[in-house]
Amino acid sequence: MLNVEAVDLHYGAAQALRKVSLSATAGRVTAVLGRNGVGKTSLMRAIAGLQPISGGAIRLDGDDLVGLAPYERVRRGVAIVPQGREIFPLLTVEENLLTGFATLRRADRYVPDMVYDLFPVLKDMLRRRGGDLSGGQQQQLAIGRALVTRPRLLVLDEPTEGIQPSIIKDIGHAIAFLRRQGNMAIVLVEQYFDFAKDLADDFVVMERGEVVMSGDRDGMDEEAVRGKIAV
Amino acid sequence: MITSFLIDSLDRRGRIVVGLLVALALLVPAGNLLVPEGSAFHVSTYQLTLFGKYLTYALLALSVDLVWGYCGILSLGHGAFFALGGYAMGMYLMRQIGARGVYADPVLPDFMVFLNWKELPWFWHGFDMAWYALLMVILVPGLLALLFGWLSFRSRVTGVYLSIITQALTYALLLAFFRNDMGFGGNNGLTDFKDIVGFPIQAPGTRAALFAASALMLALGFVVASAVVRSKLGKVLVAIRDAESRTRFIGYRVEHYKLFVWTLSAVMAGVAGALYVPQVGIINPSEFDPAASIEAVIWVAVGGRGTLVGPLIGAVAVNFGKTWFTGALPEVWLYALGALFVVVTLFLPRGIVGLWDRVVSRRTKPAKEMDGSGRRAGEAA
Amino acid sequence: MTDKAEGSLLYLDDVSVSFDGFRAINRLSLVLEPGEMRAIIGPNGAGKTTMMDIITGKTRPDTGDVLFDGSVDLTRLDEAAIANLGIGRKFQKPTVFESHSVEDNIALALKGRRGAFATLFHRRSAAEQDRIDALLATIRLSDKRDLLAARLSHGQKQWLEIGMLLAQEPRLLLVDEPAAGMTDAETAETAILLKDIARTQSVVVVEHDMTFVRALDVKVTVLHEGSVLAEGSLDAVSANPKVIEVYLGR
Amino acid sequence: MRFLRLLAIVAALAAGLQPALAGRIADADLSARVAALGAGGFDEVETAITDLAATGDDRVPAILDRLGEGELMVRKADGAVFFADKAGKDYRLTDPVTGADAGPAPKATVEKIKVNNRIRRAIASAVGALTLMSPDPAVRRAAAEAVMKSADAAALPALEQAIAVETVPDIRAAMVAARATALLASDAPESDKVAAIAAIADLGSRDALGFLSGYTSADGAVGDAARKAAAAIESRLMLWDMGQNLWYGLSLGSVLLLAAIGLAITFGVMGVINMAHGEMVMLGAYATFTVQEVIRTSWPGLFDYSLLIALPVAFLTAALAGILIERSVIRWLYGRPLETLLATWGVSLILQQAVRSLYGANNREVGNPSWMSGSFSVGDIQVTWTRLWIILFALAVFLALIAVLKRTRLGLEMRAVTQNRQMAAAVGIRTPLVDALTFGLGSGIAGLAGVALSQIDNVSPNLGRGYIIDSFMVVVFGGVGNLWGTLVGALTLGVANKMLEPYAGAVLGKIILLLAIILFIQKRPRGLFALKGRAVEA
Amino acid sequence: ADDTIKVGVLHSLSGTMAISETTLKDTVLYLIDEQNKKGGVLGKKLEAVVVDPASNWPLFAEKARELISQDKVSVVFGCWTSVSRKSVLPVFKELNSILFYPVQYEGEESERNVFYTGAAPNQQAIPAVDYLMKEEGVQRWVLAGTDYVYPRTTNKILEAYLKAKGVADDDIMINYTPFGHSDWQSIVADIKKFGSAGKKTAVVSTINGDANVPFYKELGNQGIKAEDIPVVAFSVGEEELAGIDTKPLVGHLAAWNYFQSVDSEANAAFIDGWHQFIKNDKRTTNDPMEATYIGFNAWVKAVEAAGTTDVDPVIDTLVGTTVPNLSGGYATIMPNHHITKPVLIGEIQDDGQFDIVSETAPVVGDEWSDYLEGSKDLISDWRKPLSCGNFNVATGKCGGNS
Ligand SMILES: Nc1ncnc2c1ncn2[C@@H]1O[C@H](COP(=O)(O)OP(=O)(O)OP(=O)(O)O)[C@@H](O)[C@H]1O
Ligand SMILES: Nc1ncnc2c1ncn2[C@@H]1O[C@H](COP(=O)(O)OP(=O)(O)OP(=O)(O)O)[C@@H](O)[C@H]1O
Ligand SMILES: NC(N)=O
Ligand SMILES: [Mg+2]
Ligand SMILES: [Mg+2]
Repeated sequence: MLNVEAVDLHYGAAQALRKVSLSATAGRVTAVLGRNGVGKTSLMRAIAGLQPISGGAIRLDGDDLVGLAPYERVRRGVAIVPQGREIFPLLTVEENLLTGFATLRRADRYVPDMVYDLFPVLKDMLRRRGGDLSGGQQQQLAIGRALVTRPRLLVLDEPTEGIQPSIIKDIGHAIAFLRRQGNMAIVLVEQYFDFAKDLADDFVVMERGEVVMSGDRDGMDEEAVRGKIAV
Repeated sequence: MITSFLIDSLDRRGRIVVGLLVALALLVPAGNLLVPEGSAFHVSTYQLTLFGKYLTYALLALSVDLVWGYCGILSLGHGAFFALGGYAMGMYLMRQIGARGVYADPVLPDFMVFLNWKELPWFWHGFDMAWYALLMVILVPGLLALLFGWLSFRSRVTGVYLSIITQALTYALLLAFFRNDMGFGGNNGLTDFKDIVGFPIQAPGTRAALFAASALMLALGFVVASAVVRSKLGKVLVAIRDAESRTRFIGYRVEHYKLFVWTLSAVMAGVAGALYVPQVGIINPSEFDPAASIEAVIWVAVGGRGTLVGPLIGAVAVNFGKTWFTGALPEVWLYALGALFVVVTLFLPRGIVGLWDRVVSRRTKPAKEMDGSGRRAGEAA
Repeated sequence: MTDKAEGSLLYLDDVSVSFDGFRAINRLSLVLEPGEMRAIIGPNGAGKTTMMDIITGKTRPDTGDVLFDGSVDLTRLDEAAIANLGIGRKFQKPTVFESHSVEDNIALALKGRRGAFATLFHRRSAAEQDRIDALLATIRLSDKRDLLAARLSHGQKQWLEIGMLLAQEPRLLLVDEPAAGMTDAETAETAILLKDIARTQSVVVVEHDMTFVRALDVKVTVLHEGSVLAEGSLDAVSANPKVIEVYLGR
Repeated sequence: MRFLRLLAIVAALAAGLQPALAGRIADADLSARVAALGAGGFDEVETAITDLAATGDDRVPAILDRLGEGELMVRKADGAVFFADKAGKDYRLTDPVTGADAGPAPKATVEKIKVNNRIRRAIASAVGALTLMSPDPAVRRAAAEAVMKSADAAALPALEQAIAVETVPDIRAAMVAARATALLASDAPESDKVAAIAAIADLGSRDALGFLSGYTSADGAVGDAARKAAAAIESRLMLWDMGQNLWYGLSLGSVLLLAAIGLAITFGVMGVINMAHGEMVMLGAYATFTVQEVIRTSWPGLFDYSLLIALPVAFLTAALAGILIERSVIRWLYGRPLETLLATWGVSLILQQAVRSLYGANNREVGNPSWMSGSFSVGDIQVTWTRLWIILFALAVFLALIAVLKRTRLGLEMRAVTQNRQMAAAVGIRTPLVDALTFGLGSGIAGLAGVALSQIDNVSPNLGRGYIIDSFMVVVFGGVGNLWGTLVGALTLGVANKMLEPYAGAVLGKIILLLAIILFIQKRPRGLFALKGRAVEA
Repeated sequence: ADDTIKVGVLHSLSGTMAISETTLKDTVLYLIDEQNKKGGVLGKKLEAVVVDPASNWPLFAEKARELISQDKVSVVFGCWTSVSRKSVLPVFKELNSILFYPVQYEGEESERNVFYTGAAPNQQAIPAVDYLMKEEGVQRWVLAGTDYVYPRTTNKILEAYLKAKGVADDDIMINYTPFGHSDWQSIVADIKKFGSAGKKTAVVSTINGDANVPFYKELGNQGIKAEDIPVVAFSVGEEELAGIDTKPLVGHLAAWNYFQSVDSEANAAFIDGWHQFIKNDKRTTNDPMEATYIGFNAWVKAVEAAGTTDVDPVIDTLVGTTVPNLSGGYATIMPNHHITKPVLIGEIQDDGQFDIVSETAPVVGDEWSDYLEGSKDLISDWRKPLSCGNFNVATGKCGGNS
C-alpha cells in the first residue's frame, strides 16, 4: 500500500535522510526504530507531506504522493499523529476533533465511538481548549483527531510519549484492533521497544538517516535491534 | 577597560564599518571644503547635508535594530525618542537666536512672541547652555524610555501589545506637541536657527563639522551596539527574543535586560535626533508621526534585522531611494518604493545583508552548513 | 505550619488551584527533604505539571503554602527570583533557545551572576568552558555544539534541556518527563544520571515510564485529580488497587 | 422642502381655499412691489420683502420662494423682475404677477437677484406668516417654526387667526409657541409676556432656552420668569446632554468597530500585521463612489438604493484585492508575522498611489441617500439618520461575522489554519483556500466599513490612514483574537472619547485616551478580553 | 541645458497634503504651458522641474535644496502648509532663490526671498467678520479651527479684533481639533448649543482641508442651516466642496480673494484653458490657483522687465509689479512682498460653487498684524534703502539679523 522508495531529505544543506525505503501494508504494523536524531520524524513528516523531499518517491497504492499538498494526501487516506502533538491550542477539544471532518463526506461527519472509548477523558473535556490540556491529554487528542479522518494509512510518531501506562496499554489494544480490521496500514515510530515489539509485524531500524535493518517480526534479531538503538 | 571592551567587541565586518565611518567623517568634509568645485572628488553641500541626514537616520535605525533585532521588541514609536532628542537640540538652537528673531525679543522665541507669551515657560530654562541641552538630549528620551519601559516590562507587556502602545505613546506626543499651548511651536515647530555653539549654522565649516559628528556618533553607536550584542548580555537578549519565559526560568530578570537595551536604544535615537535637527534646520511634531516610526522599522527590515550593519545600509538605501525617486519619478515613486518593500520581504527575507551573506557563503564555503531559515520551509503548499 | 516546614527543602501544604472552575490541584500537600529524590507519577491530567508550575512561579495557587528551604514563600516570588533561589526545571515539552547554538544554550544556563551589567561585562572563564564541555559530553551533543538548537531533533532537545538544567546547578531540580522520546537505553542512562545528581541535590521527577521509575529506586508519590493518592515505594504503590485502576491499568 | 411648500400653495390656490387673510391686491400694485426686489442692495431687498408680505397677497409666497431659489431675475434693460427658467444656455422669463410669458432672454441680458442668508431668513419668515393657514399640515408646521424663529410681533394677527382654526395638536402647540415668541417681542403688557414665557418654558427645548435667554437679563416680572424658566430647562437639559454624549460615544464606537472589525480578522485571527487594512477601507469607499457615479449618470432614479448596491460591490472589490494580496504576498510570509508589516506597508503605498492615479488626489463626493439624511429627536437627543444606520450596520456586520466564525465549517477551518497551518493541512484542510478566504473576508469587511465611512468622512486616498492607528488600538485594547473584545473595545473607546471631549476638548481628550490605553495595557497586558491559560502561552 | 529656464515646482504629490497641492502642481504646469505657447520668457522656453516632497517637512527642505543647487531653477512655486514654508525658508535664504507661496496664511513673516501671493489675515479673516457683523448681525462667535499655527494666529487676531469691536468674552467660543478630525458630533452639537443663546451666532472656521468634509457632513446631518448659524470658512474652496454634497450647506460662507464663479473675462479664459489642459471640464478652480497665477505672471513680467532671471534683480523688480488678477482687477506686489487683493465673500450653492455676496476694493496684505501685541510696531519694506522685513517703528531698528 505505502511504498517509500529511496527518499532523500535535506534541511538546508544538511542531509537528514539518505535513500530511505520502507513499505507498509494494510492490516499490518510497520515499526520504525532508531536513536534520537536518526531521521524518524523527518521520514514521517515526509510521508504526510509536511516536509519536502529532495529525491525518491512516496507511493500510496501506486500513486506518487510527492508534490501533493498534505491535505491532498489526507484525501487519499493518510493521517499523521505528529511528534509534539500539534493540537490547535485555542480550539476546544471538540473542535479539534471536528477539524478532522475536512475531507469527509457529509454522512461520515461524526466522531467514531472508538475515539471516546479509547480516551474517555476527551469526552469529559469537550469544551476545554486543547491548549489547556495536560501533555498526555493532548497526545490522546492528537491520536483521536487522526482517527476521525478515517485514514487508510495511519502514521504514528511516538504516540505513547507522555501517556500514562494504562492508556498506553489501551492504545496498544486499539492498534491491534485496527490491524485486525485489515484495511488500515499503520506506521509506528516508537522508542519504547517492548511496545513496538508487541505490535509490529515489520521492522525498520534507522541510523544516521539511513535504514540499516529491516524485516518482519519473525525474521528479526531482537538483540541486534536493541544494539542499534542502544546508546 | 571599557575601551578595550568596546574595541574587542568588533568582528571583522564591524571593524570595516567603523573604519569606513571614520574615513567618511574625514573625507567627505574634506571633499566639500578643500576639493574645488568641478573636481570629480568634490562633494557638494547638497550632498553633504543629504548624507549627513542619512547618517542620523542610520543611527536611528541602529537603535531600532538593537531592540527589535536582538530583543524582539518591535517598537512602532522609536520616532518619539528621536524627536525628543531633536526638540532638545532645537530648543537650544532657538535660544541661541537670542534677539536676532524677527521680533527682536532677547529671550522669547518668535512663536511665543506672536502668540502673546509673556515669559519663557519653565521647561525652556537652561536650554541656552549647550551642556544642559546636550544633557537633555540624552536625559529626556532616556528618562521617558526608562519610565515607559519600567512600567511595561514589569507588567510583561509584550509582542503586538507593546508595539501598539509604543505607537500610542508617539501618537499622544504628536498630538501634544501639535498643541500651540504646549510651548513647542505647535505644528510649525522650531526653525530658523542661526548658530550652534557660536558657529553660524549654515557656514560650510559648521555643516562639515556636523556631518563629521554624525559619522562619528554613528561609529560610536555602532561600537556600543556591537559590544552589547556580542556580550553575554546580548545572548540573553536573543534568548529573551526567542523564549522569554524560558529565560526567566533560568533566572534572568527579563525586565531588567529589556529596560537596559530599551533605554540605551532610546538614548541613541535621541542623539540621532539631536544631530538631525541642525542639519535639516527644522524640528516639528511630524517626527512623532507613527508612520515615521514605522518607516524606521522598515529601514531595518530592508537592511537586515538583527545584523547591526543591515540597519545602516537599509536606512541609507531607502532614504537614498526616496530622495532619488521623489525627484526622478515624482508622480509614481510610491509605486517604486512600495514595490521595493514588497520585493525585499519576499525575496530577501533577511534583508540586503542576508543577500550579501548568501552570496558570500556560496562563494566561500559551498554547502557545508545550512542556515536556520530552513526550519519553517515546510510550508504546506 | 512553618514548624512542619522546618528542615524541609520544599514544602507544599493544602495547595489548591483551579482554572475556570476546574480544580487542577486540590488541597495538595507534599514535603521534600534536602537531598531527597522523589518520583511523582499519576494519570494524565493529575496535576503533576501544574504542581511544577506552582513551585516555579508560573502559576499562582489559589490557596495554600509553598515554602522553599522551610521559610521562603515561593508564592510571592516571580520566576526569575525562584530560579535564583536554586530551583531549576526541565519542561515537559522541550523548550530551548532556538536561535542560539547548543553550546550557547548551555552557557546561558550556566550558574553565574544573572544581573544585566554582570552579563554585559562577562567573559567566559576557562573553568566555565571546561564545565560546558563536560556537560556537552554528558548529554552527548559535543559534536553538535555549534549547531543552532532549532535544528535538533525532538529527543536531542530533551537532552539539551537536561543539560541546561544541570548547568544551573540548582539545589532543587524539577524534571518533567525526562525519558519521553528516549530509547530504552537512554532512559536507563538518564536514571543513572539523575541518581548521581541526587547525591548532592534534591530532585523531583515526573515520569510515566515505570521501568525508569523503578530504576530510580526512590519514594514515589502518586497524584490523582490534584491530590496525593498514595505514597511509598514503587512496589507498594503499584500494588495499590486504586493506583492500578486509575493509572497502571490491568 | 421648499418645493413641497410651493406645490401646496399652488394646490391651495387652485382649490380656492385661501382664507380671509389671503386677499389680492391690484396687479399693478403688486408688480411695483415686486419690481422693488430688483433694485438696490440687501437692505432694500429686505424692505421689499416685508412690503410684499404686508400685502397679504396670495401670490407672494410663490414669488418669494422663487426669489429664495435664485430664480428671480432682473432684466437689465428695464429693471423689470421675472421668474427665470433655464432654457439651454439662456433663460425663459415669466411675469411673476400675471404669469404671462415674457419670452426668452439671453444670459447676458438678465441678472439674478442676489440672496444671502439674511434675505433667506426674511423670506422664510414672510412666507411663514403667509402660509400659516395652508391646507398642508407640513407647510403649516414649517410656517409655525419659521415664524417662531423670526419672533416678529407683526405676525401676531396671523398667528391668532391660525391658532383659532388649527386642529392638529402639535402644530397648534408650535403656533402657540410662535405666538409666545412674537408676544415677547411685541409691546404687549407684562402679564401677557409672563404667560408667554410660561408657554415657551413648556417646550423645554434648547430652542426655547435660546429664546428665554434673550430675556433673562430683563428687569421685572418678565426677567424673573425668564430666569426661572431658563434654569428649569437647563437642569432638564443637563441629563439629556449626558444621554447625548453617550449616543455620540456609541456612534463613534460603531465607526471604530466597523473600521477595526476587518482588522480583527486579518490581524486578530490571522496574525498578519496588516498595514494595508486602511486601504481596504478606502477601496470600499471608492467602490461606493464608483457605484454612485454610475447610478448618477445612468440610473438617477436608483440613487436611494446606491448604498445597498454598493455594499456587495465594495465587499467584493476589497475582498478580491485582499485575496490577490494574500495569494501574491502574504502567503509567503506565514511564520514571519513581523515581516508582513513591511510588505503590507509597501502594498498600502501602492494602493494609495493607484487610487490617486485613477481617481485623482482630490476628495470624491459620495452623497447620502434620503433615508440617511437629516435627523430626528428622541427627547432632546438629536439622532442623525446616518449615525443610527451606521450603528445598526456595524452591529449587523459584527454579528454576522461572529456567526461565520463560530457557527460555520469555514469559521472552524479559519481558526484551525491560523493556529497551526501545517497541522491544519495535515488533517485535510485546504489551507491555501482557507487562507485566501480568511484574508478576503477580513478585507471585504473592511470594504464594507468603507461604504459606511464614505457617508461621514472624506473619500480620498488618505481615508485609510486616518483609521489604521485607531483600528489597531481597538483590536489590541479589546484583546487580540477576541471579536467580542473588539466590540467592547470599540464601544468603550468611543464612549470614553465622547465623554472626555466636552471637558478636555478634542485634542487633549484624545491624548488622555491614548495615555489611558497605555496604562490600561499595563494592568491587562493582553487586552480587555485576554485569553488566559496554557493555551495562549503555547 | 541653457536654452531653457527652469522653474521648480515644490508641491506634495503624495501624503496628506497631496489632496490640496497636486492641483497647484498642475496649475504651474498649465501656466508654463501657456507661457511657452506665447514664446516663453526672454526668448527661452520654460521647463518645469517637478519634485514630490511627499507632505514631509524635512523633505521639503531637502527638495528645495535639490531644486536650487542641483537643478539650478530660477524660481520655485511651492508649499501649502506654513510648516513646509518654514522648513524651506532657510534654504531659500542661504542659496538666495525665489519662492512664490500661494496660500492664505497666518502672516507674521516677511522674507526677502519669498513672495506671498495668498491672503494675510487682514485680506480674508477680518473682512469676513465685518461682513457677518453687518449683513447677518452676528453677535456671538464660534472660532473653530484645527490646532495649528494658522488657525491659532488667525483666531488670536480675530479675538482681539472682535473685542475691540465690543464683543464680550462670553460671546466668543474657541475650539480646536486635531488634524484630520473626523468625528464632529459633539462639536457641532456644542456649536448648536452655543448658538441657541438668543443672540445671532456664526462660526468662523479655520478648520484645515481634510477635516472639513466630515465637519460639513455633520452640520448637514444635524440640520444646522446657514440661516440659523452661518459658517464662514477660510480654508474651504471649490476643491474641498467637490467632495461633499452641498445641498444641505447652501448659504454657508467662505471668504477668499477669488472664486471660480467670479464673472470676468480673465477668469472665463483661465477656466477654459485649465479645462483643456487638464482634459476634464469638471475640474474646479480655486483661490490658491489664482494666487499661483498671479505669482507666476508677476515673475514672468519681472523677468522680462529685468531682462534676466538672476535672483537679485528679479526680486527688486518684482516689488511694484502689477498684473491682472482673475476677478477683473489687478494685483500689485507690495514692498512687503505681499500683494493687493480684493476680498470676496461667497455663499455655498447647491452645485458646489460659491455665489459671491460681497466684494471689497483691493486690500494690501498686512504681514505684521495690528492686532497682535508683538507685531503691531513692525513693518516690512524690502526696497532699498530700508530692505528690512521686520522694521520696528517704535525702536527704529530692523529686527533680527537681517
Ligand atoms: N527543522 C530542522 N532543521 C534542521 N535540521 C533538522 C530539523 N529537524 C531535524 N533536523 C535534523 O535532522 C536529523 C533528523 O531529525 P529527526 O527529527 O527526523 O530525528 P528523529 O529520528 O525523529 O529523532 P527523535 O528520536 O529525537 O525524535 C537530526 O539530526 C536533526 O538535527
Ligand atoms: N489553563 C488551564 N485551563 C483549564 N484546564 C487546565 C489548565 N491548565 C491545566 N488544566 C487541566 O489541569 C489538569 C492538570 O494538568 P497537568 O498538566 O498538571 O497534568 P499532568 O499531571 O502534568 O498530566 P500529564 O501526565 O498528561 O502531563 C488537566 O486536566 C488539564 O486539562
Ligand atoms: N498656511 C496654511 N493654511 O497653513
Ligand atoms: Mg522524532
Ligand atoms: Mg504533565
